[in-house]
Order: sequence, then structure tokens, then C-alpha cells
Amino acid sequence: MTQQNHGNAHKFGMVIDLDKCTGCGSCMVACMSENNVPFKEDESNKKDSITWMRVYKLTNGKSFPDTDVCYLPRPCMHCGGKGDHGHSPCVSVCPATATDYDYGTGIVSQIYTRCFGCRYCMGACPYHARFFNWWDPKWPEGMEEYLSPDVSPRMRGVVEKCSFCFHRYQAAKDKAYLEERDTVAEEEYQTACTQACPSGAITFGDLNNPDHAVHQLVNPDPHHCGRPRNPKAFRLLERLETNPKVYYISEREWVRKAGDNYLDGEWEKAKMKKTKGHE
Amino acid sequence: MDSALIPKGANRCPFPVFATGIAVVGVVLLWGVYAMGLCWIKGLNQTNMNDYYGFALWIWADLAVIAIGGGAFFTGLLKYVLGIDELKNIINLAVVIGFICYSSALLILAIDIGQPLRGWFIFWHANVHSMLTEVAFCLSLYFSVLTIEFIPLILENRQVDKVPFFHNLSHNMHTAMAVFAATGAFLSCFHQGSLGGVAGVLYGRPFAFREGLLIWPWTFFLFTWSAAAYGPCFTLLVAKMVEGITRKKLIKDNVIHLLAKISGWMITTYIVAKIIDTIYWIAVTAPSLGFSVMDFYTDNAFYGIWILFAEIVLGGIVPAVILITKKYRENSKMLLLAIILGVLGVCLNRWVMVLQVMAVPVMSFDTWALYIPSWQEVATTILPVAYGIILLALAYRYLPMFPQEKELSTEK
Amino acid sequence: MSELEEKTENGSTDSLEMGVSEEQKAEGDSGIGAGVLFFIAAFAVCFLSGWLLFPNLLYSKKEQPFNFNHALHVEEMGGCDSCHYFREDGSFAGVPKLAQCVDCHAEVMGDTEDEAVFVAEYVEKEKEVPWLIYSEQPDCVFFSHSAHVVGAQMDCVSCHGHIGESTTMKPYEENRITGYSRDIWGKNIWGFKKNSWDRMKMDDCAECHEKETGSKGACFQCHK
Amino acid sequence: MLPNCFEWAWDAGHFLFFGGMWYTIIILSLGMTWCIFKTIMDTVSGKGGDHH
Repeated sequence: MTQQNHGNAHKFGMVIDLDKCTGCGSCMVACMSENNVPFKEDESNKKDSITWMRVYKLTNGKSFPDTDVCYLPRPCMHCGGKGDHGHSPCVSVCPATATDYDYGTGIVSQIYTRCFGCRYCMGACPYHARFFNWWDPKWPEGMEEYLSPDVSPRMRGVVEKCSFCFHRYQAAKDKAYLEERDTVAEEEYQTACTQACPSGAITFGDLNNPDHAVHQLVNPDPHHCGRPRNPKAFRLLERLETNPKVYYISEREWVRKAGDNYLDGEWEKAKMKKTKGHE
Repeated sequence: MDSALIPKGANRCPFPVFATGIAVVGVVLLWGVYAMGLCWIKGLNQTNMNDYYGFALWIWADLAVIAIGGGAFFTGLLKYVLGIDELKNIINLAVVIGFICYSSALLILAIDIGQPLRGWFIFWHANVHSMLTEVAFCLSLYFSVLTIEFIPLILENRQVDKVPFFHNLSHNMHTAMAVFAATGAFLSCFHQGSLGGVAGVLYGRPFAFREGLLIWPWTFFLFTWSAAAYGPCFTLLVAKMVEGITRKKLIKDNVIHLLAKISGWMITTYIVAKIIDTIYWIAVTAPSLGFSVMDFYTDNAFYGIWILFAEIVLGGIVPAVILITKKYRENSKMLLLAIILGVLGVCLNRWVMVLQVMAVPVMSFDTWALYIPSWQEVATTILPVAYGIILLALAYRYLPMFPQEKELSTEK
Repeated sequence: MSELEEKTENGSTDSLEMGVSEEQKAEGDSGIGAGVLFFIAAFAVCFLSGWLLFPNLLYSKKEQPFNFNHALHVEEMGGCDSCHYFREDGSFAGVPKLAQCVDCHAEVMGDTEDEAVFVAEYVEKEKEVPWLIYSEQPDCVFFSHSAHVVGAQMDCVSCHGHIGESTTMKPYEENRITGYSRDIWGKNIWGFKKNSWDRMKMDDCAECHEKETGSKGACFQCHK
Repeated sequence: MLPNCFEWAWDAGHFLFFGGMWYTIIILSLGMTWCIFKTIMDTVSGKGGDHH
């Protein structure tokens, strides 16, 4: 796993403003059509259907009129793992190296032709971001013609997940090569969900690049594996040290609290510490 | 009819009775094979597993049979390496049980993977940092050790033994058995452990995650120790069952009691370690990740704190106390109770470390997930049991599995 | 005692009583000789069938729709990129489409049979030529021509060999199990390669990448 | 896994792991080779068979 592909390291990441998200599901639809995600004849059982991007509904648990709802889109978090060394929960357990951590982009890959379907990675992922192909993909007649040639369709019995639309990065790099440029501009590589979001809740870019919007929004702390310095920003399950590259922003305190697990009284203490730290 | 194959001086039931019994179990076996075929041909959608339950009944069965099959490596270690000679009277049984358990485990793994034809990737494209890779390698290697240990017993069949080559081979393999047994024990330590590591390394799953030594989480050592401790319980249980079915005494009490005593002390030490591990997990590990222990045992229809109590007290402390106390151990009813509780206890531990791990929600807004296995899963899980019964019956009938059988039958 | 048992028991005592006689020894020697001969013969049969027969069994041969003369076109048109070009967005056009060929081949140009077939069967019927692509990679592979040709300044020959100098099209060999072209797996059944273009497997990509860039790369570099 | 097998990554972990694996395989196969060889020698010299 110690690959020497460090190079000029990008760290692609996503910031989702939960106060802007309306829960419309555009990101889910855009993702499915962009990435040739198969669907089942009967989609009523959500526990075995595939949505790389899934919108969760959170409530503050209070009754009317204090009740509040938040929609939380959840792609693959592309975890850097403990210490941000690239040993993501899923990458370190895969027995056949079907998934790896790209040190050049920070993206966790999934190679469908290498995966033999042991599903250990699914057990390892606390975000339920990985999906198993319980069935062979079956498309309605004629729809195969509309599949994207840039993303290989998956066969039965393998695991798949969000790739941060890596094929779009490849396409952007192709263009850059042809134009003899070294870098890909921020707007040249954007994920399908980012572009589909009607309320502009999703921002995507290079967390290592101070010019990129994602960096400015969360101000990641390089000494703490990219922990957000923006007090309104948080990452899901920060305490597990999975070090995700997907950040969430919300003005609402209960939403930020829902991002992790806290013992009784811990949240108040953490909040105190955080506000103090930023004074 | 088959009297020429039955060990000399041994008394076996008439062939038609035997054949009927095998046929009845065979029907169950075929049912399992049918379900297995369905899973291979139609895919894992035949199961009730889902994206929350990537590891389900099979993996539990896999871990459970390997744990209870641990009697083979541990008894082998005691007999061949540490030289406790009385155990030669039960080692054959332990080896056959081990062989059955491990071949079943390999079969289950072959059914469980989504792309069975790519199963060899785990060897060819191995990620050596994955606990599952370690499991696969050690499991296959240890299975070959068990096969080597099983061969001499097969060669002792009355007709096979008459062939000079086989007779000598059996003799020579016995001579070298200490080497094989030691290798087996070495392999077993690692694969029992790595099975424990499978859950223990999941740092995204606070219910399963444990700190540890170097790359090995504490569950690594707990699994090895518990397999060595409870494996002999299962060997004894099977011995009791065979004795019950054949209505014969096959192993002398002193051998049974010796193994029971060793098992008892192993369980005692294991359960002490398990309790320490649990306390540390409750007091340090889980809170550091934002969980109080009751988060893992409330808000759902099945997993209450009873499961922790059942595992540690009923499946651990109770059998340990019975087995280490001479008076209780030598009372046959108490002994039976203890070994049954022990086997259930270790199976429950494996259940918790597979299924409850998957069921506990981690994200604060997620919910518990429970699942009920489909009949195909149940059938494929029963398949190894039926196969085991048949193999054990054949081995008992045609091989001199119990060296004390003759002596005990004439005593009567 | 059963009949079988008696036989075997008597049999074994018989041989023991007799011991190993001179006659048996001689028999044994000639037996060994025959065994060795049999082994060598069987080995030869297996070896030769593996060497000669197996590749033919593994690969099916398909002819291209008609013959294409690369050398002639290079001479007329210039370098490879006059037909195999980059699109503006950086993607590689690959094998030319009919529309491109029609620029010159609206009518029969030479007097070869292949030209006649091309015009009659495809140009006039406005049908794309179903070329069999020797270097077609499996669906899971992403390959960037611009990264290699523009970025790394590599020439076409490094991977495709001297196809530009060929006057005829070799048969397309397809692996019956995987469906992939033989040019991917490699000509040599042992896996030896003499030229950089003999094989196009993942290991070959990684080998060159490690040499040129210092890293075999991450999975997504070449997979999609 | 095998000496001619292409490994994408190769580090100390691989070395230890496959080292252990080959060590075990060698012990097992040497053990079995010894058993079979000795058995052949024994059988040729006329040992075993009728008595047990």
C-alpha cells in the first residue's frame, strides 16, 4: 500500500452547505445517470438498492412548532484514514487490493473487475457509502445506448461506490495535456452532483489549493488532518479519525451535533473549547 | 454386507440401518446443495443480506465452526508437541471434527463471495495488510495440515492397512506428526486470530473496534485463546453425542476429564481476559468515540444487554467454574451442561462479533438494522452440518477412531 | 470371514512368503523402462499439444472486413495523426469513421479488390466499416492518448509497433474466454516479450510507468 | 505470491507475510516428501503388511 505516487498532491474534496440543501434529490439522479448506476425493478427496499449519493433526512426531534428538518447528502467520504495516511477504513481491509487510495488526488478508487465481492469494505465503512451489486444490471430496452462510455458498468457480485466522478478529472486532464497545460482549472473538474444541485449547496475542488472555494469555505487545518477551522463546518464522525474529504456546513447547532456521536454533556464542552479556540 | 471394512472386533449397527440414517441426512445435504447451487447460479440476491448486512449468517457460521473446530489444533498441540499422551484416545475425533469444520468453512467462503470465479484473487492479488487475506492463506494452509493429519487415520482402515505401502505411510506419518501438528498450531494461532482481527480492526465501527498490540487488535488474541479454550468443549460434546447415539462408551472418563479440565482452565483465563477487554472497551474505547455502552444494546428489538450477560456469564464464567471444579467436572450431567454452555457461548461471541457489529448504527441519524436470513441462507448453513454428520458417521463406522473402544466394550 | 477378506489376506501372505524373486526383479526393471518411455512419450504429447494446439484452441481468428494498406496511406497522407487525430476536448478519435474516408474515397480510387469492396459495400451503402481493433482494451480500462502522445511525447510505434509500415491486415485473434484481442495478452504464450509493443497488459503499463514516472500509479489512473 | 508474479506494491509486510507462507509450505511439503520417501524405502525392503 505504500505507493510512491505522492507527487504534486491534490486533495479533492467536497463542501456541502446543509442550510442550502432542499432535499430535492437532483444530486442523486445526476449521479446515477452520470455513473451508469443500475436500478432494480422494485426500488422499494432501500437497503439493497444502489445510490452512490444518498440524501438522508435528519430531524431535531422536537415537536411542532420547534421541529426542524435537515437533508444531508452523503457521497463516498474518500477518507484519508487515521493520520490521513491513506489507510481508509475500506482500503486497508480489501483482501484483493480492489480499492486503493490515490495519494496524488486523495481519491479512493474501486476497481470492479478486481473486486470479488467479499463485502469486507462495506462492513468497514461507517457511512454506508459502499454498495453491493446483488443483481446483474438490467436496463430497459434501448437505454443501454444512453450509458456513459466513460464509466464501466458493473457486474453482479461486486462492490461499487462514488468515485468523485473521476472520469471527469481524466477528461479534464486530457484537454490540459493537449493544450500543454500542467494544471486543471477548478471549474474544469466538477462532479455531476455539484453541477446538478439547483441551490448550489455543493462545492467541489482541491482542498490543498487556497484559491479553491472548498478550501476557503472550511479552511482545513493541515496539522490536524484537514479538520475544518471554520466553526460552522464539520465532518461526519470526526471522532473515528476516518478523516473524510467531504465537509458539511450548517448554521444550526443541532445539525452540527448530529454529525458525530457525543456522550451526555460532551457536546457542550466541545462547543466551549471550539469557540475558545477560535477567539 | 460391509463387515470387511469395519474395524476388527468393533460392533457396528447393521448396514441397512446405517444406510437409512445416511440417506435421511443425505436429503438434508441435498437441500443444502440445491440452495448452494441457487446462490452460485442466481447470485447473492438469493439471500436476505443487504448493504447494511454485508456480513451475515454465513460469516457467523464460518467463524463459529472454526472456533469450535479449534479443538483439533489445540488437542494436537497438547498431544504431539506438549506430549500429553492420554489425549491419543481422543485426538482422532478432534482431527476429524477439525477437518469437517475447516472444509465447511472454506465451502462457506466460496459461496459467500459475490464473484466465486474470482476467489483466487485473494491469493494472487493479495493485500497482505487485510485480515481477510491472512484468514484465507492460513485457512487453506491449515486445511492442508488437517488433511495430512486425517490421512493416517484413513489408512488405518482394515482393508487399506493391509497394503504394505499404506501401512508404512500411516506409520511414517505418525512419526512426523509432531512437525505437522506444530505447523498446524502455528497456522491456527494466526488464522483464529486474524478472524478476530477482521472485526477488531474496523475503526469505523466502534462496536467492534479494539486497540491492540502492533497491528493486532485485542480481539486477535481473544479469538485464538477462545478457540483453544472452547474447541475441546465441542470435541467433548461430539464425543458425548457419538456415545449417546451408539449407546457405547468409547473414551475412558479420565481422558474426558483431563481434556475438560484443560478446557476449563483455558476458558477461565480467556474469560478473565475477555472481561478486562470488555471493561476497557466500555470505559475507554467506546466513550472516546462518543458512545456509551448502552448505545450498543438499546433502541432495537433484539440486541439487549442480555446478550453480553449470556456470552460472558452463561457461556464463560459458568462453564469455567464447572470445568475447573473436580466435583462438578466428574458429574456427567454437570459436565454436559458445561460443554453445551461453552459451545453456545463461543458461538454467541462470534455472532456478536459479526452480526451485532453490522446492526449497530454508527452515524447519529442512522437506525439499527436487523435482518432475517432467507431459507437459502439457512439451508447452506445447515449443509455443512449434514455433511459433517455423514463424514463423522462414515469415519466412526469404518475407521478405528476410538482406540479405547475395544477395551471398553470387553470390560462391559 | 468374507470372501474378499480371505483373498486379500492370502494374497498378502503369499507375496511375503515368496519374497522378491530374481524373476520379479527382472520384470520390475523392464517395467521401469516401459514406465520411463511412457512418461517421455506422454510428456512430449502434452508438451506439443500445449505448445501448438492450445493457442489455436484459445484464440479464434477473424478476418478484417477487407484489407487495408497502412503503408500506402501513410505515404499519401503523411503521419499517423492525419487519420488518427485528437479531438478538441483532448480525447482521441481512434479508428477513422466513414465520413473521414469518404473525403477521398467517394469513388473507387485504385484498382484493388479491397477498394471495390469498400466503396460498394460501405461507402455507397453509407455503412460504417466494422473494423476489428487489435489494441482494444477491456471496458474497465481508461487510456489517455494525449497524456502519452502529447504529455510524454511518445511515438505511436512504442505501443502499436510498425503497423504504419504494413501493407496487409493480419487476422484478428480473439481470446475465446475473455473476448479480448491477442495483442493485449501478448503473442508469446510464455509471456516473453521482445518489443515494447508485443503486449498491452496492466503489468506492461506499470513497468513503463515505474521506469518513466517513478510510480506504478494508483488504480484510477488507468481504470474507470 | 510467486517469484514471477507481478506485485503492484511490495513492502516489508509482503516480505513477512509471504515469507511465513512459503516457510510453512516448505515445512509441510518437506515433511510429506520425507514420509513418502521413507515409506517407499520401507515398502521396498519388505516391511509392513500382514502384522499390525
